[in-house]
Amino acid sequence: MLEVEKVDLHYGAAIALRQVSITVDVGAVTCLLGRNGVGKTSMLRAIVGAHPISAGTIRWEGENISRLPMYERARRGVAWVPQGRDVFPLLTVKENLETGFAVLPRGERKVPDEIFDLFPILKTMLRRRGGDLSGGQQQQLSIARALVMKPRLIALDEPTEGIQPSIIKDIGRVIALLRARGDMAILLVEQYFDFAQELALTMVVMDRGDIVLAGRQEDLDEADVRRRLSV
Amino acid sequence: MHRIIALLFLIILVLPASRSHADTTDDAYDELSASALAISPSSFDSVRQGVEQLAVSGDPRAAVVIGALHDGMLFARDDHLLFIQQPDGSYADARTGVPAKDVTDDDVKSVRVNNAVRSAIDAALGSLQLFAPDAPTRLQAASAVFTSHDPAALPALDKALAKETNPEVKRRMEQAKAAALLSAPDVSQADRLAAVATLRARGDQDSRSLLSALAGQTGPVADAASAAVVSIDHVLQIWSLAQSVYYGVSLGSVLLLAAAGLAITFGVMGVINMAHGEMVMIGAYVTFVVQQLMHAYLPSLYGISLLIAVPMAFLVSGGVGVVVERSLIRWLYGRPLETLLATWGLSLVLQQVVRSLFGANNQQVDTPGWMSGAYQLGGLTLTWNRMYIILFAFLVVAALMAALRYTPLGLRMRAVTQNRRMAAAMGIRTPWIDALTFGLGSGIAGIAGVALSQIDNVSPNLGQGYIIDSFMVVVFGGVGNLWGTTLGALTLGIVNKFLEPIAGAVLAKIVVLVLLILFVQRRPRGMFPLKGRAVEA
Amino acid sequence: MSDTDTLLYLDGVTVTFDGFRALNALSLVLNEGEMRAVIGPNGAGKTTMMDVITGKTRPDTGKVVFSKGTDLTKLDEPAIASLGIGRKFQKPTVFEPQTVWDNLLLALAGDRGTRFMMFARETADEKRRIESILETTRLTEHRCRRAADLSHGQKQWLEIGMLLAQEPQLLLVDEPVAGMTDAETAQTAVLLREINRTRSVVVVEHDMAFVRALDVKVTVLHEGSVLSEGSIDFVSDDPKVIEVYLGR
Amino acid sequence: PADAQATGGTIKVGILHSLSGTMAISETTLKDVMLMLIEQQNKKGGLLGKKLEAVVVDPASNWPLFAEKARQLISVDKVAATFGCWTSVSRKSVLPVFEELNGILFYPVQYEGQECSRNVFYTGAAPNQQAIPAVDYLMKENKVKRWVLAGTDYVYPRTTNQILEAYLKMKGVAPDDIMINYTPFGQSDWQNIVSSIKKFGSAGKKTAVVSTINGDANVPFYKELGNQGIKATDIPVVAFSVGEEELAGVDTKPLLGHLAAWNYFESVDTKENKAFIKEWKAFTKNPKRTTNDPMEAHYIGFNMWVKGVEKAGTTDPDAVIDALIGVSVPNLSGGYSALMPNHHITKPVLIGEIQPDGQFNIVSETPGLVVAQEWSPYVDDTKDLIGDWRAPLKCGAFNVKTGTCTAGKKA
Amino acid sequence: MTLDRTSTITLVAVMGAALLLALLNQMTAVGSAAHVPTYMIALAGKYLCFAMLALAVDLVWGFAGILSLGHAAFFALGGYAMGMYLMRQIGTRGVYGNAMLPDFMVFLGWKELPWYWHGFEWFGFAILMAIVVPAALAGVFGWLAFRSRVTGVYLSIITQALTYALLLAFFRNDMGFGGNNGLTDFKDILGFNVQADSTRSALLVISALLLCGQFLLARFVVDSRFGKILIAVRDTESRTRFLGYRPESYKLVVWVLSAVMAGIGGALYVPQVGIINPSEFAPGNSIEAVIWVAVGGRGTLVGAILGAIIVNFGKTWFTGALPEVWLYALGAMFIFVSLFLPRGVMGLFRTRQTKEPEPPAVAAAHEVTG
Ligand SMILES: Nc1ncnc2c1ncn2[C@@H]1O[C@H](COP(=O)(O)OP(=O)(O)OP(=O)(O)O)[C@@H](O)[C@H]1O
Ligand SMILES: Nc1ncnc2c1ncn2[C@@H]1O[C@H](COP(=O)(O)OP(=O)(O)OP(=O)(O)O)[C@@H](O)[C@H]1O
Ligand SMILES: [Mg+2]
Ligand SMILES: [Mg+2]
Repeated sequence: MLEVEKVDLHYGAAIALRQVSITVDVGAVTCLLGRNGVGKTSMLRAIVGAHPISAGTIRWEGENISRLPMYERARRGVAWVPQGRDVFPLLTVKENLETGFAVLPRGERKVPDEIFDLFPILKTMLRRRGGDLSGGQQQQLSIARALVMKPRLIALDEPTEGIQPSIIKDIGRVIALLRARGDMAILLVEQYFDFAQELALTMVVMDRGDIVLAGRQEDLDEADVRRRLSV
Repeated sequence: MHRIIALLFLIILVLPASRSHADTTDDAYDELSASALAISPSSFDSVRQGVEQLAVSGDPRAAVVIGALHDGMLFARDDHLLFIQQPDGSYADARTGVPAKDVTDDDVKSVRVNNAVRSAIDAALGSLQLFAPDAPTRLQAASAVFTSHDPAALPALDKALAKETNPEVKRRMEQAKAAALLSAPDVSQADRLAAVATLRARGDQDSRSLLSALAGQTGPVADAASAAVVSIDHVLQIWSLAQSVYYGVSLGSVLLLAAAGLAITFGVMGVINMAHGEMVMIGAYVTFVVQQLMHAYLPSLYGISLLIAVPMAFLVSGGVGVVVERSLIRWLYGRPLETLLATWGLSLVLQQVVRSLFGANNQQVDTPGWMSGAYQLGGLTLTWNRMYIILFAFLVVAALMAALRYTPLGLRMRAVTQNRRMAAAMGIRTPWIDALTFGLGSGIAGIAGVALSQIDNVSPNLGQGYIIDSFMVVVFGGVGNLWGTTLGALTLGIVNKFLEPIAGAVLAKIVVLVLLILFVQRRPRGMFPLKGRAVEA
Repeated sequence: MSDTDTLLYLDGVTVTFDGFRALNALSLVLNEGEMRAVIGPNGAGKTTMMDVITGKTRPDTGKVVFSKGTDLTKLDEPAIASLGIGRKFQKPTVFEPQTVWDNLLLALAGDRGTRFMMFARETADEKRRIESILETTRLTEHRCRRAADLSHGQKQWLEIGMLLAQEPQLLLVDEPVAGMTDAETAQTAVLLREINRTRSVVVVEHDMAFVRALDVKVTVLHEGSVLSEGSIDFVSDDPKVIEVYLGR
Repeated sequence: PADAQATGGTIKVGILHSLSGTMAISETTLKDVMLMLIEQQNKKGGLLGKKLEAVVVDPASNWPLFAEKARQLISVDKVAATFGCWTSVSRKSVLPVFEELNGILFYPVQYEGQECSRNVFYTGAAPNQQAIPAVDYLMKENKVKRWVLAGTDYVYPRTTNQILEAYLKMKGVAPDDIMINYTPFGQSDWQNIVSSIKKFGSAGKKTAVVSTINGDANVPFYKELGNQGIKATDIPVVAFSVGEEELAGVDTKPLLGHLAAWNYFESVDTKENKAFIKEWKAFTKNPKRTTNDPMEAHYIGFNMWVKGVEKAGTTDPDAVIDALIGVSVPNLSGGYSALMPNHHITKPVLIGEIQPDGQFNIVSETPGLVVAQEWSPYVDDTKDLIGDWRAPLKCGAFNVKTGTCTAGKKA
Repeated sequence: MTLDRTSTITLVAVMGAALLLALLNQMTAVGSAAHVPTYMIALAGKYLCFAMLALAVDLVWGFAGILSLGHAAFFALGGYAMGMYLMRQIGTRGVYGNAMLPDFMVFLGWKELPWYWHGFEWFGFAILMAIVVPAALAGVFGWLAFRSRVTGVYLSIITQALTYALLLAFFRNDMGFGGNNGLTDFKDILGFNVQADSTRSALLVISALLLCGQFLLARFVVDSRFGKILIAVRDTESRTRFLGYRPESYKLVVWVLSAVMAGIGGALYVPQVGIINPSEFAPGNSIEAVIWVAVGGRGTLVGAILGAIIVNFGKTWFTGALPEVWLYALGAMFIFVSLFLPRGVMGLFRTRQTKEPEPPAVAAAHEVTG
């Protein structure tokens, strides 16, 4: 279980997160919603360690990871699909996937076949450089790369951005599958409400660095949520 | 002043005496003592003449005496008696070889030689050693006679040729004989023509010069000689082309070695590493220190000191690189201008550290026997040290390429340098990888230092001489591409070496630079640019 | 404005990268004043098509004719931009270290010469234009922030704003609503239709709700050529499109 | 003008040698030897009853910085005399400063001549004190008929070669038998050049190389010579800028017999030299430190200055400059060097062959001391010039034909 | 154009200091406590010339992102133009008394003045050349390079190749610029003795004036809309093209302007230091100029001036006070600045919040490595 408690995050003098707290359960999907610039990405950055927090604690599987460097968190099973994809532009698709091996024991360093089932396009483009892929292909690579790490917590930042509808459906199915396996905590940032609604057990709505609404989906009023997402 | 007078006096005194002896008596013992008398330590001229007379005498002891002179073991007493210093430091009478117990270091002075004497010694030893038991010595002797082409050696040559069985030595002797014949006064035309043919067949620069001396005259021999010169010129031209390529490749390999480390720290990591040259310099100093230590503690293995210096230099320079990365560079990722500033500062400091430790002077790094000299392949002179450097450069680069491309470490290095944050998110220990990468680049630079110590100064400024060239090579080849670096270095080397004879060393360099500038206009990202969306965006 | 006035005409455009055909003899006609939605699977070549039109990528074969017979393949990017073709990139690209205001200022239509720029002063008219664009893109309160500090979605908006400031004749918009909330998506559709009243637009999107809201002719690309073309209802019923793109 | 007496109990001596940059390799030693000489003088009780104080600055092999530092030494530190510079350009750079501020510079390195300033004392060799005797030696001893003049492309080699070329032609050497080659500073790849020397030398006539290659470039040059197997018995190389110091960086075994011409060698067998070497090794606490020619020049120059000051009884530059002419002090090769009216000194010329231990075997020595020709008699424009700083002439470039002083007149 | 406070302070400080030094040198008696020795005047003049070079570098590097590792070439060319004028002024006062030929030509046996030396007997022509030659070289080089879209390190390295090639060329005695010794032993400028204290004081004040002028010009350029485009070009060159700008034109304009600024700096430098020789072209010199800017603070203009003065003052001071170990001191200073003053000395008192030269990647880099 991931517990974020009263976390503050600053960019220079500007504050992006104010005393936010959420929990993400293993075997469940938690969905983070909110308009542009409210701090969703900042929240994920705090969790994976891409930006230092200025107050609060982040606990993963009981351990306080809030001061650990990013790669130590990765080694504890935290994976991240960043907004903007961040594939390694000059590594081939294959090499991009293999970067995930760093956290795996020697014997398990193999790209699972399911990944190619899910993103068949990657299989045909193994030797192409990551930076040459189309936007959507890069997004797929980014998700695949995180899955290679066999994470126990995966933080996805708008994973459907730029992806064709059929594959969005596939991704939805995969997330559902992972959720069903029950050994992974999934934190999903999503603008695409319908997609979120289908998958999420709990929903968290943010506004201006604060959490304004949180709870299990069935407990929340959809209209209220939607209202907070519009301007 | 008094020395000069004494010298003149001696020459006047000794020369007529030795002449008359040579004319009148056949007694070898007297001959020798007379010649030996001529070897007065005060005058080079008299020493030279003494050597020449000794050589002509054919006395069996002559070789011993001349050999001792050659090795600096011949000493003279004030009464002109000569002694040969034995390996144990005692002296023996040069004429008889009988130990001279009463002679001490204070009684005698070493007989000094100069170039003229040395030439005479070589020529004398040449004809004396034509009968040496082992073939290599005889071969050397034949070459010496060829160089001196002194007609006086002809009788000895004839004798030696009659006995010679080794075909290689025999051929060399025949060439020597031909050379001597051409400079001898009355030789039959047939013999001279045969000699010209022999030299033509040899076909190198030396033969050409012997023949061209004849070509000016008239007569059938001269005609044959000029024809031979033309044919030799033809062959030499082709060889000289090959020679230029060799020079180019060897210069290229030096550039390559110097640039290989930079291809990592700058090409892969993107650190504008102004201290790269100093890493090279450190490698060269490690070589020096290793040699000193081995000289003191392991003299038996001194011959392979360079082989030991290679890993040591890698470790030391690499170690310095790791320390530098951990303490300095790591704070500066993503801020290329600060790395420029900091590494420039670092390079000043490193230079001064070395200057304080070792002094501003050059340090002497020895070239082991197996690396000195040259191998003659037809008309091609392949210097051993350069050949080893070429080989070494390619090995290093091949190893580096393999490491980067095929090992997990290489993959991580590339991932970290392309997107440090994302690499960390993938669980790669970025600080560790950064330090290793910088250490690797520095270590390779250190290895380059070992090679450069063989051809250049080992001084605190060593690195400065290569830093600009290294950056040019990396950029010319295309940043981040080791293939490009390799081909870039070779191209620059070869172009330079082909231009040099035409334009002179200075202009050649200028032309290469201008060509480089123009080339970059055609290919703004080097020979092997990284292509694709990622770079163009 | 008659339907027959062709604004942009792609004829047999082929682009290959190391032997891979990203565009395969693509032909497409866009009329003056038209808005066209282009959809298609990831890697179908939509972005590449925009690259070809804006001069970023040179096609191997084929022609790209703009307006009254100008062949765009012969021109470079600034020349094409000066003809009145503006573009929003798939991944938001703005001038990060500069303020939102300056970003818009630089994008404003006008003289691009060095001499003009040296002496140009902000006019009241320019100020008004920028204010109104800030309004439209809801960035008014961020006007003085560095573009680098904006969130992903805010950068998307800024780039749309820059496109508006440029006042081009033809707008090429690559995935404008990626990362926007549903409400914003709807607004963007409205905005684009508004723009389309005076200008021509090519929109690339994967968000079918958005495409539907635009209510224009849709071209479906697949493997570098046109797979299907027609109204949104027509193409979304096309089994080929469902097969490769929409999924079941 | 500098007035050392005003500074109190010490007389300051400026040391203007690069301690960093490309020239540090040569110049650092000169700074050390100056410190030693000053220390010794102080042990002897100083000068005019005052202690000498060294002012060391680092012009860092940067020529404009030389001028700046010279100005600092004279006008801020108020030194009584400065010992410094190595390259011609550094001397040229400081020359106007010394003339403007009326300082005294002792310049210890062999140089191209064609200069005669009132404020500079040239204790190194002029071309006729080094180059010509060396060529004579090779002509006589080795019967050399063909010459390669190889140098770094700057003024000293250019002038020396110009003079040598004229001299060789005068001696009947055909133009075809002279090859001139220039290389940039710091040339490190000598493959082509060495091989072309080899080729030039295989034309059947005895060939020699006269090398005015400068500084760092020598080590790779000699390494390449060794590797391409050019032995001194085939093609001897005589160098004017290679001394014990430079050879310290090379494995000299393959270089046996190549030559150098200087006015001093460490191997000079005199009592004075032995004492000097001993003191030097003790001072530097390094039994391996070598000595060389410019060091001797400073040794001579410093002693001359001391004598000159004592003679003048003051450190006032004008008085000292006048007093210095005619001063004569022992050199290290067993004779006395005198400071001539042209501000150059008389020197013996020695020719040495490189030995395996990096020392020189002196194979020739001029019978007497050679007087410097500051203006070359082989260059048309200067053949009629002489320098004479004695009254009444007081001129650095006096044309004996026209009887006019063309330059360097000081009121 | 309105000036911010830092700029105003800088202008006043530079002008004031120069005037004060010159006055104290001229008006007070030698030996009085207030007297400024000529040595200081010469030093200050030299620093100001270096400041012009630094300003030129900052203009292209800080604002157009062109890291020039060859800017000293323009400085040296300007210097040579002035040097040639000064050489011609020597006239018959040279060692050989040749009215036409400078000493080194006589010395190398030249009989005639090479064509490119004609005209330099006129001051106006020399000044024109000090501007035109750097401008022309920069123009040709820039036109080629920017049009071919040579950017980043590739550009940096070819600028270095350029200055290196010039170094070698000027170094050749056959070129007719005095070879390694360069041009020296100047006598007078416009009839005034270059060695005279009053000339030196005047040169110092002129340097200060020109530096201020250059600073104002640079400030004007970067504060204009042109400057904003430059910054856009610096960071996202390709994006500006899609907005219809031609980055190559913009770069070329500043590049040439900057070369001219450097050339003027060089022209003033030569009479004050009394020598110009090829080592001014040495790549190390250009790198040092970049270092001055980095020390002062890139992209601030004021920082460039400060950096040039601080580093050169440090050098003067260290080489005199710590001759044996000064490289440690200087090296340590550079390392210190890079580690602890990420925006250079100007980072200490930053006022211009909006002019942010740092690329955004910085923040990201800090996050993980920190
Ligand atoms: N690197 C940064 N430096 C400074 N401010 C930043 C930075 N990144 C984001 N911000 C600011 O922090 C706030 C939160 O940004 P964040 O990226 O977390 O938003 P978001 O919810 O992910 O938005 P979006 O849906 O647009 O991606 C925004 O106001 C943004 O402008
Ligand atoms: N430089 C390149 N080298 C190799 N392949 C490339 C290059 N540029 C593009 N491609 C390939 O061309 C195809 C078309 O890419 P493009 O970006 O046009 O697709 P797209 O239709 O925009 O896709 P998306 O919807 O994912 O953005 C992709 O398969 C991509 O991998
Ligand atoms: Mg976000
Ligand atoms: Mg796309």
